[in-house]
Amino acid sequence: MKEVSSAIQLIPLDNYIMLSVALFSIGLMGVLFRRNIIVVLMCLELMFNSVNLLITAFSAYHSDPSGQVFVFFIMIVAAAEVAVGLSIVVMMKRNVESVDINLLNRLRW
Amino acid sequence: MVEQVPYINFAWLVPALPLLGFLITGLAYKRLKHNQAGIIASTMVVLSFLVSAALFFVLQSSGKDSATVTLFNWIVIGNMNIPFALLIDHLSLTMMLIITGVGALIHIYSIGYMHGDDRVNSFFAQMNLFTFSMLLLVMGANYLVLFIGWEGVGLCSYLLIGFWFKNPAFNYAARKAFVMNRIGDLGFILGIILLFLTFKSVTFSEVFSHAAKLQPGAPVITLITLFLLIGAVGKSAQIPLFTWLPDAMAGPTPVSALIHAATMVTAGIYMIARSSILYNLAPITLNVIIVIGLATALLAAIIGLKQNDIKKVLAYSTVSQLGYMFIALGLGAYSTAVFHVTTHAFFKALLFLGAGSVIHAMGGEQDIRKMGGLRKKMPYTYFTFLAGTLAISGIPPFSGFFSKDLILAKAYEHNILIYILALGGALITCFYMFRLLYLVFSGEQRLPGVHPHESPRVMTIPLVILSILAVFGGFLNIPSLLGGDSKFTTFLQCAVISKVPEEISRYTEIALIVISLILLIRVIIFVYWRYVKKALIPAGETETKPFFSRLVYNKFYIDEIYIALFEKHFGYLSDFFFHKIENTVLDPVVDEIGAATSRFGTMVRRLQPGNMSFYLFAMVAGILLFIVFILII
Amino acid sequence: MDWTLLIYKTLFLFLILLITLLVAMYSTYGERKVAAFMQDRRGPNRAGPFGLLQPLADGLKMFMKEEIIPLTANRYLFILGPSIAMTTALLTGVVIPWGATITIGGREFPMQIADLNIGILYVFAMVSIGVYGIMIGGWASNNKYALYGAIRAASQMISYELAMGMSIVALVLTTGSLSLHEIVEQQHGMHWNIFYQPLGFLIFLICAFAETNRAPFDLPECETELIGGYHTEYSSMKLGFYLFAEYINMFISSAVIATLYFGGYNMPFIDDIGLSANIVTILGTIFFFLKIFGFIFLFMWIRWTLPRFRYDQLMNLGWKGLIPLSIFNILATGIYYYFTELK
Amino acid sequence: MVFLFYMLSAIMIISALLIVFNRNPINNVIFLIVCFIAMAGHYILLNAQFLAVVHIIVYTGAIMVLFLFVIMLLNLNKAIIPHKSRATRILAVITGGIFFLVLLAATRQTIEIHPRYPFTSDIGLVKEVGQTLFHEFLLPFEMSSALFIAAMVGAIMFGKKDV
Amino acid sequence: MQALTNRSKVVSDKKMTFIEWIYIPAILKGMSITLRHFFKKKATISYPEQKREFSQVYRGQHVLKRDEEGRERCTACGLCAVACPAEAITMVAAERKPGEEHLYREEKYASIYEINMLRCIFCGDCEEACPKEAIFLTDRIVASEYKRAPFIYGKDILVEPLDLNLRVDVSARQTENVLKFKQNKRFAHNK
Repeated sequence: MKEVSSAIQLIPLDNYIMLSVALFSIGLMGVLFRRNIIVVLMCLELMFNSVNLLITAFSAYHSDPSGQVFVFFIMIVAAAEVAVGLSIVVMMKRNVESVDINLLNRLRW
Repeated sequence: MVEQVPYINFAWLVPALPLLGFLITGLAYKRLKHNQAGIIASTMVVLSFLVSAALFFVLQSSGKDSATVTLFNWIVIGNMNIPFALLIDHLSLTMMLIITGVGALIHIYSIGYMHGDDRVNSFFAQMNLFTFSMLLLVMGANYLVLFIGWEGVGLCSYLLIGFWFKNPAFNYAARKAFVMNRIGDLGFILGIILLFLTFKSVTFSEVFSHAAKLQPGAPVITLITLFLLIGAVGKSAQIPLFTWLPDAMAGPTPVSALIHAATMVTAGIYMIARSSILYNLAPITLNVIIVIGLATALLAAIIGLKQNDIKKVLAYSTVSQLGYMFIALGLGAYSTAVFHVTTHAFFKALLFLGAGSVIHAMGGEQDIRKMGGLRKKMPYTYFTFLAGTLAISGIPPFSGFFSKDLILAKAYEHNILIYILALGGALITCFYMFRLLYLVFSGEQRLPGVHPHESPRVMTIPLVILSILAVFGGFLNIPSLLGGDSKFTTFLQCAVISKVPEEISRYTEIALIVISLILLIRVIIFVYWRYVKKALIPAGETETKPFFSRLVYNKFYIDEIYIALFEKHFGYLSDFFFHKIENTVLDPVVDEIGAATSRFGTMVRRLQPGNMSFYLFAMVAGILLFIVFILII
Repeated sequence: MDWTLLIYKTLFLFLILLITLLVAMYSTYGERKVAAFMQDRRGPNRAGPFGLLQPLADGLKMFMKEEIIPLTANRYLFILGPSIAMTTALLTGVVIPWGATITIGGREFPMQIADLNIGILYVFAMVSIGVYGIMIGGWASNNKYALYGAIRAASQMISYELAMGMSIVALVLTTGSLSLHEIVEQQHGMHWNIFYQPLGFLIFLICAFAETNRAPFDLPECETELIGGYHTEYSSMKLGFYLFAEYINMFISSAVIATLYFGGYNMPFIDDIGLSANIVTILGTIFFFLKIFGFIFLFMWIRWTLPRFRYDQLMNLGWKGLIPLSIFNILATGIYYYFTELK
Repeated sequence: MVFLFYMLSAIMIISALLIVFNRNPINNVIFLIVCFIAMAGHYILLNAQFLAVVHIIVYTGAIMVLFLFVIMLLNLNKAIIPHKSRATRILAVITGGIFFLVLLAATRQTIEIHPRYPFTSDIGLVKEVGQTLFHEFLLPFEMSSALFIAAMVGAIMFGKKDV
Repeated sequence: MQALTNRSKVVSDKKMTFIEWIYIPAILKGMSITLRHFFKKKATISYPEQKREFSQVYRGQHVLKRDEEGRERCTACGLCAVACPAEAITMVAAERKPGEEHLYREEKYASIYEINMLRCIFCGDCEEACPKEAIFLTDRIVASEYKRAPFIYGKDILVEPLDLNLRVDVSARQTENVLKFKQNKRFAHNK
């Protein structure tokens, strides 16, 4: 286990920041890009996880476990979100026979 | 910090048990079968009584005068800290024992009395809530906790007077009681606020220790005590706020017994006795109290002479007795007042319960002109009622004698005029009580078609116990004249600071007793001659009566005067506010605000096309702008 | 880098792989034998003595069979499915302590490949990935039976993972460690966790049956309703992978149960005999394998005793039976430790 | 180590891009799984073993199975839904790129990190995480269970046919 | 109705008791049953090595009998083919040449006699129809084959060998009763 810990010293934190930001941007792109609501949800998960990774990296570099606890909570929120989101997707499929995000346009005046 | 008395922390059980009973019977009122609610409620009160008794012995054996039990910090704002605390001292213990003891008996009695009523579960829930509130009232260690109890009993009183809410008259009575009490409460709140402003605390001990440093007769103290007095007047049904109490007889009889005779109405007495230190500093207020008490005692007694409703008679007698207590308070003989509260609780509860038993037997009939000849049919009720009557009339050695005689003695010492008037009131009391007794129990039955019968055991046993208390309750405080040692007075001395020395000269006292005894016996003989020998029946509604008699029969038209004086004018005022101010000024303004918001909303909603992609883009753009903004700054 | 250790670990890894495959292979034989015996038959007895070469023959047959990929199937996923199933099945064996430490020439060789301090969770994670093999395979077949099997498998495994996880939580409450090695060490002698967690064991056992898709929880592949379930369209060695993965899973589950609840390689009374440490270790490993075989036998025994659940019964048992029960178990354990340890 | 980092990062970014640009939802799910497993590798590199395993259990083992499940149930295997219009797509890519640059610029400005605690490699272990979780964050932890209940009830309500 | 077995139980949907509801005793009971069977004597035998005893009236592969002097008894009368419900028997009759008296008992014999074993249902009607006591069903089992053709048995298989030691024993089928029965002309098929 000692070898692994040296990894933190070998890799600068900037790399993790860059990686997370890249993943976040890709996720965001997907959210804007895709019309399939399930894929949009998946891209949201990706964004969540990029944040998780960043927090974990900070926590590791800070030597402070509370960052990891936060990741834990984010996971919980993500799980709850997915449960509700997917049930909404099922509902939508059942009602409008499609999962196209552009069909969800009832939410207006 | 006072060193704690062992086991005293269990004091919270005393109010908590009735509260538990209230929660059980109140929340599960749909599931409980006919008698279960009553049994649960009664058990809770009996347990509460046992705990109170245990507390009594604990406090006695510890040798301490008082103990404070802080349950939790209630209001903490800045450096103001009002704990939710219970004060256990001799005064509150006395009251606790009365409330739980008499309350338990009345609860048990109610099982029989309320049997078959379809809202019996609600009844017991409210009774328990009342017991809880009353205990909170007497156990509170500061004016705020006391005030909670004060308001709680007011609420329960309202609920229970209007218990049979299908009758609009009863509802009216309940409302009247509530409004009257509110007037008193307003004064009480003002008094508490003033107290807080003056002493920066509402806790009894701190207030009293601060007050002791003030000059006697200081205006602040007078003002405070007057405000508090207004509260006490409202709660204890004194002139001018007494008219609600006779109307409160609309509630079930056990309610009348518990709330409007034994406990709640004595809250004012208790409060003043509790604040005795403050009142000792305000001689003006004391004089006001004497005047009010005297006037009330006499007025109510006179009205009681001509009443024909069995419960109304008792109600006016209650008002009158409360007047006596006020006299005692005004004389500065607080412990005497509390002693009278105690004995009054016994015999008045007894009388009310007896009356309830009679009403129960008569199938709901309350007019004494239609009763009569119940002695044979209801022996238990008769004898217990007789005991109560003797007690209230002040015949030795019944309990009323000891307490009333003490008050009279004090009055004599203070001012002979007061004494004469008070004695007159006592004689009138004796008159109408025996009138009631004879009309109800002697002679022949005057209402055809009813077959009275003795009440069930569950009702007579409380009656018997109460009658024992009413007979022997006076021995708690045998004056030294009769070889006693005034135990009760001594007991209360540490909690209640009396103004006057409690002893007067022995010969005067004997003389006073003899005088009052002779007069009382003459009155009784007169009543016997008038209502048993001549078998006079009071005139009915329609018959013409002499002026004074009519005046008394109609309660001096006080209700009507109140209506003419206050109600009408308030009605005009509210009409004016409603039509002129609200309809023409306030309403349009409010409407315009709503309409403007709505118009604005119509404009704004165009921003919402309903397209998710658009929203997402907008959101991302917003975040981007935000970050860029932060970066630039 | 300690080269000896590295070589040893690599060798040991291969050994474990070999043993796993071997055991899985002979489980098929055992299964058939047990089935036959319980049905008063004799089972395979022609290939080799007592039919011992039967698994080889079966394997050979699997290899020789024609490889079919349906035209409408998704080619890559169709191949990916069995691969994932096999891989995840094999990955689990890494954290299981197969024996205590052997000391040769002053050098210690632990009979465990990786002593993770989160060993249980690792097992759990691998099991949860295992669902994909079945789901992807079933979906890629583009066949309604296969899809049904896949969906059944997914929902079944997710449902029972919850109860399994919670039964493990109760176990972890008693052990205070997630490391399998430590858990085994704690059960030294006769302090097996089964005595402390009987209810947890029962729940874990039932969930293990469900997770390995063994009867009476073999709905994903139940022949009477779904032809072959998720592997309806599979043939040749890809089918073999699925079948094999199931037996490997069974072997690993038995090992995990034996490790968690039956003391792993611990034997009662072994300390009293006074044998040398290495011999004790080897005996322990043998004993461990005996326990594993016992559980494999239990798996088969139950398969040939109990009828298959109906789907709603399965879900009822999982959600309304086992999960509340395991929560209760956690609660009871927690309360017990609250009152015994916090004095 | 560095090599591992770059390899995992490459896997993650490529699979992430494939999620966005591949049109088959099932493939998307599988790429996301790959991405998540690579992320678990990152966690292990960062010494957060517990997190890595929990990540696999929660994301790969539960959440993605749900996704797969829904896609299978709704039979979305054919890419029936068209992409958005070309303009939108280009706009999306541009927005993503700008976002990347801006975020990068923003994070570039972060101050240098001064660890609050002396460096240890133990913070990712169950013990440490658990102690932090149950000492400092007990209330949020309990709240999250309430959140879960709410989400569960909500999901069931949505899933019911006639509500 | 009388119960078919003594183990039948009346099914009812009464509410289960707690013990029944947790199912574990029932499961254990079932497992004990299977375990008991695990150790029971197996019902299977290894067939080719071991054989079960056939009953006396078992009807297996046919045999065409020779008489005591080794002559074929069959005269190709065709009654067996007529009687065969599965139409499995075919034959071609031929006249006995001089000098073949030691081969065939009568003047007429079957030059070809074939039974299609895939069609034969082993009813034994041919045996009963035969007036010459020539064809019998024996306790031998028809061997399995990979193709269909070998199942058409010719005389080379059906006729029993000359060697007296290798003759097929059909005495179980020719008891006194059977012979007497065959003599009885009251039955139509014996006419």
